[in-house]
Amino acid sequence: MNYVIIGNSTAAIAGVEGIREVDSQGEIVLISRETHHTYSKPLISYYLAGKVSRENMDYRPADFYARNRVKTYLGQEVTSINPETKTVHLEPEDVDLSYERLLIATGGSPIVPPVFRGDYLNLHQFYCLDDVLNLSRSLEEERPRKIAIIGGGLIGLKAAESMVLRKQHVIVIEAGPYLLGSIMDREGAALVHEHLVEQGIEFYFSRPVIQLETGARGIEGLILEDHTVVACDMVLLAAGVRAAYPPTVAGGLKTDLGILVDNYMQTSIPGIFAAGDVAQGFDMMAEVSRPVPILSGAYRQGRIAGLNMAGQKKESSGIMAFNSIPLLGLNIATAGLSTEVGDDFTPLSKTGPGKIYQKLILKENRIHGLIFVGDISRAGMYRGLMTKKADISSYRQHLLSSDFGLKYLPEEYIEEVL
Amino acid sequence: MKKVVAIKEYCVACGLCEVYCATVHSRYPDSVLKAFKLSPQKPVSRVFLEKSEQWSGGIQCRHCKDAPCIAACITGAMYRNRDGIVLLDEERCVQCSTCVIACPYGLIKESDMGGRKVLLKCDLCYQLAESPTCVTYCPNEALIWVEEGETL
Amino acid sequence: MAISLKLPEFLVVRDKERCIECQVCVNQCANEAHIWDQDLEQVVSNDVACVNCHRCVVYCPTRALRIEEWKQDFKKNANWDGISIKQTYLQAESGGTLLIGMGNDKAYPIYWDHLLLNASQVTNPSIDPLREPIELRTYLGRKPDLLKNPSAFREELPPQLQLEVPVMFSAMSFGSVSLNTHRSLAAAASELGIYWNAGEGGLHEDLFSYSPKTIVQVASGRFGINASMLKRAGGIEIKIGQGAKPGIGGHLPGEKVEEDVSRTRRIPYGSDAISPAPHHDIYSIEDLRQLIYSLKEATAYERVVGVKVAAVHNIAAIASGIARAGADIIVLDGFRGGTGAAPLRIRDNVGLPAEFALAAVDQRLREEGIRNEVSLVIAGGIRNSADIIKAIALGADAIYIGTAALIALGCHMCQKCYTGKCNWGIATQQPDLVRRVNPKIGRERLVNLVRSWEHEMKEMLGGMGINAIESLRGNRLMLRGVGLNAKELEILGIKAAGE
Amino acid sequence: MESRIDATGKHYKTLNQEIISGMNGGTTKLILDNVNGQRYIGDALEGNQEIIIHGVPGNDLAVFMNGLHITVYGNIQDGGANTMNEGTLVVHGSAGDTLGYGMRGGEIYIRDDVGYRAGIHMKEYGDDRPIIVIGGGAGNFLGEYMAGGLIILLNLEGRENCLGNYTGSGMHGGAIYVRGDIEKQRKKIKARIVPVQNAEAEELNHYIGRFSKYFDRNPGPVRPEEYFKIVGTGARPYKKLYVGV
Repeated sequence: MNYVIIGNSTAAIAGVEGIREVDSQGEIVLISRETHHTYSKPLISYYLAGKVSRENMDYRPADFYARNRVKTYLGQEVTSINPETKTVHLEPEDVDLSYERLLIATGGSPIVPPVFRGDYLNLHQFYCLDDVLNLSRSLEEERPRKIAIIGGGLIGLKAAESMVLRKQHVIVIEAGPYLLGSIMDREGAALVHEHLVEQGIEFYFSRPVIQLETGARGIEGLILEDHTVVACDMVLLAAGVRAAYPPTVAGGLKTDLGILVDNYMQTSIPGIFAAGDVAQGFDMMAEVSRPVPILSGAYRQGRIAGLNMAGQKKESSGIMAFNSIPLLGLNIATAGLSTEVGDDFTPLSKTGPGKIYQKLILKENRIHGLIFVGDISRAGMYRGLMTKKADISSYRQHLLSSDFGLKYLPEEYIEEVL
Repeated sequence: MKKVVAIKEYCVACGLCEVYCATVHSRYPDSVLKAFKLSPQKPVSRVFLEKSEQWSGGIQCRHCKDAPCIAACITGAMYRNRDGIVLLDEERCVQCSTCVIACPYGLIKESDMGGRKVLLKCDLCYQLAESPTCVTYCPNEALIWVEEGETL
Repeated sequence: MAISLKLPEFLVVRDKERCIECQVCVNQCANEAHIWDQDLEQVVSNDVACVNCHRCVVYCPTRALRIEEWKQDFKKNANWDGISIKQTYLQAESGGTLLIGMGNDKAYPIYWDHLLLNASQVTNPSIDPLREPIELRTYLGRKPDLLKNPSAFREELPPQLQLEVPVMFSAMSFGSVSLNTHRSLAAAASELGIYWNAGEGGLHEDLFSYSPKTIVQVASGRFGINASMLKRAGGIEIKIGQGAKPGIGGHLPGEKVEEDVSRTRRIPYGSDAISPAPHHDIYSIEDLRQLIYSLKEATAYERVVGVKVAAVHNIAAIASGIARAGADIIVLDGFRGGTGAAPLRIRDNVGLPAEFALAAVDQRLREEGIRNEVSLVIAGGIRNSADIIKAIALGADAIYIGTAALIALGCHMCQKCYTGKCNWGIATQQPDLVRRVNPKIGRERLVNLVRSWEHEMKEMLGGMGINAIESLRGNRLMLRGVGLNAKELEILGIKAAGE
Repeated sequence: MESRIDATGKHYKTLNQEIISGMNGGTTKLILDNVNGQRYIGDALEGNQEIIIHGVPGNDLAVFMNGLHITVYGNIQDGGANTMNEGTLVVHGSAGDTLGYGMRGGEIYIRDDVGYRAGIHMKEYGDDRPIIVIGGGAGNFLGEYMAGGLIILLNLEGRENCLGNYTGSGMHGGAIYVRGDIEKQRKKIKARIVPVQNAEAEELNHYIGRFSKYFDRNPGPVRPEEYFKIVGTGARPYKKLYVGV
């Protein structure tokens, strides 16, 4: 069996590891547009903040490809995929590589709002290693005083954190009404907001940028919907990510918001698999097919894809969105349907002391989502109960109590841990 | 792979597993007294004594086959070594705590080491020739080190 | 409320240099003598609660703890010493009968320590137990007067208990001790090829597999006794009395009657389990015979039926009566015998030393020509293998150990068994404390103890030039008394040292 | 299968062996004639068979018995149903001392009187609940140290003195129902006396109904006011007796 993997990030690496769990012999070829050894995308903000060295950004040790006998084509782009001939075409190498199993793990690409489409010297993406290498150089050369970050989501706030740690003045512009809208409720977001304001970050909410003021240095000001003008001398884009589809596949892959895959991570074309941010798999909490662009999901999907590509039938039970993000000393963790509201969902929450907020979203005696701010030490147990779809009715009254732990859980759960 | 199993029928809830685990992972692995008296911060255990009215047991990382913490680790610092032990490379860890929420048993803990946050988990004392320290020092053999699936 | 005049008995000495505030002592003390003080952020002692059981001392990982006597002098008075005064305070405050656990702790003479064994020198060789077989196996039960057919190779014998070592674990009921203690005793006895006595509280269903090595006890309360249990058991013992409290019955407080105990004893949960001193169907030797034979009938004459009595003043005559009532074994429980709970005045003032009872009974049964009809088992204060060898030379067929077995399991002799809060998990039914005896470890420790004694006994036997325990039995020439008066020597039936 | 044994002149050991052989041989109803003082009849026997005894069996009849239905046409001696586990003993006459000592389950019906210490140490656990129904009166120490079970004393002759002294001393479980006038006997009772509730009549009627069936003697349906009930002073009668040193 020979395998071709397009991509070099989490899902691709997990694909290699999945294949090698089953098939130690088959030839694996890995193709990446980027030239770097596999690195961890979430670490770019840590790199920028000086918390991680370049070497320590590697997602796997330097000998990973050699040890797993992976042939790499780095800095190469796949320009076409032909399921008929089972080949992919590479440029600039200009070769056709044939595969028996293909894994598409091309990840995502940052969304550029229309108003920012243009070539500005001081406009930076905040998505991949090259972006931050570039940004780092600019910060040193241009010494900006005010940096505007477009987007108050996960990436935007991690970018903001790294800029604060570099002693920069940061302005975050969020089109929505509060921070981290995709994973956080208003109460939790308020705490995060309060904390970040204390750290000197400025915020604008509910007002998208409608126009740019430009000058010699590029963007010099942002005009918001209400005509507020925000002066800045550097802009970081963190407005979200969408699936980065590979070039047109002859015969076409079925897509929705990502490439549609079954529970074995196989696409609509047999022999072609997809995993990670480019794929749209099953969300175990929402119980629908939808993209869940998180690293652990990419890993799980990649590994499942790898196992199945190598012939071991392994079904995915779906993935769960969950995150843990420390922001300038404040811990935040969310999981599952953390923003869900509505009649069916009952919130259970507690606050304080200090910047502590914990909330479980319950429905039909199950935990469907959680938001933890400040103290996240027990969050894993609740997430474990979510994964198990555990019936919490017998210990519902103890949920979120300060001593909540195994002791309140049913016997079978305890036995599993002992 | 050999794992530590807690036998709740014989756990006496003394907490010596925690004391010795903290010691062996401290700067003074051979002396409880020094570990607790001389360490700049109170030594922290990676095994946790869970107590209720009905039972108690020293619980710790299960070194899961399909480890959620490895899948979730954003840096690759969480890895499985050749013996199957799930380990955290503290050099590479950026303390994002994703493993804390990934672990379904809540067995990876954040600890404050004098203002520096660190994440700690059981390493089965893999550098030691003998059994894990908590097993060695369990006074009532309520922690045992056995091959998976081995019955008592 | 009037002030209590009670004083602490013990002082908890905590070496602050060594204490690491790990709270292991707090976790281990069921009496709450160690308390974590949230405000002080340190462990503090409540000395009044300390019973000196050493649980904390043993568990402290830095050896920071030591328990001392709380030294409070009273004005010197040879008559009214501190103990007498404190006990008077206690009774004046409570109006209660003084209750205590374990055996008599008074400084009465220990006659074992006044007996010396013989050893071979020159005139007959000693035997090396490392190279030559020495037989410790013995059989308890009625032996025939003579062989019916001396030329036959085999002869039918009445039922016998076969012991690989002349040691048994004496009766300690489930209820007074924990199930894990019973598990340890049962497993050790089975491994050693000896018997353990389940006591008067019945046999827990988890231990049925050990029945063949179990002696079940029929006491006045008849707890847990039924037909199938009698048939299943290896042996049966009727308890008339026990050395720690002759003339006093058993009384298991309701706190210790939790679900398992209640099911095993067939009494309601939380109810006191009372077995008064008399069996109310036994008021004479003839009545005793009736119970013995009802048990023999119940078991088709296939089980050994023993009778346990406390060693009391007319023990020789009593034993003779018991032998004639048809008992296969007589157990003589000396006044040092342990118990879970006894009235203090009874424990300390009633009964006889087992040494005297044994010598007197063995002598009497020989004189009456019925020594072969019954086996003699001695209990009450046997501490080591030398005590056993001396007991056998004085005429015992085997001995029972209770306290020694509990010490092997971890007992530190704090004498608080009656509180139900045994920190060593032995004399308790509190689930978190019961877990403290791991039966696997318990079994190993008991087996180790008996095996080590076994070798010591062989060494002593070998030294005397004797290669079988049967040849030592009643062989009082192997004993000499030291520091005993003429009357004591006469009762013990031994010569003085140097004679 | 029914069989008969003539007990005349037989030692108890022989007789009991014959009974066991009979049972092992498949006898379901065994009739013993001319029983005269032989002990241990029914000792530790288990099963559903029936034994009918004509004559006066000796001590420890039905001792340790587990099952079986024994009917005696005559009196029985001491120790009847000693430590009995299950089964039924029906006596067309009177019983000697210590009837039902330490009884753990099963039922006893005595047509006439019982001697001293009947029902002493009776216990109960779960469904195992021993029952003694007595047609006449009882001697001293009825229900002493009783920890469970039920004794019903019908006093069919209406004697003023149907109870002996020290009735219920040390009692800490179970209940004794007595038919008759409380006032004359109050001093003899060493446990708590309580009125009988209407709700209890049903259970009493159940056992009295059986008694009536066995003996053709019927005190009529229970009227609570005709009875009084003796119960323990609590599950822990001696709780305050001791103080730990």
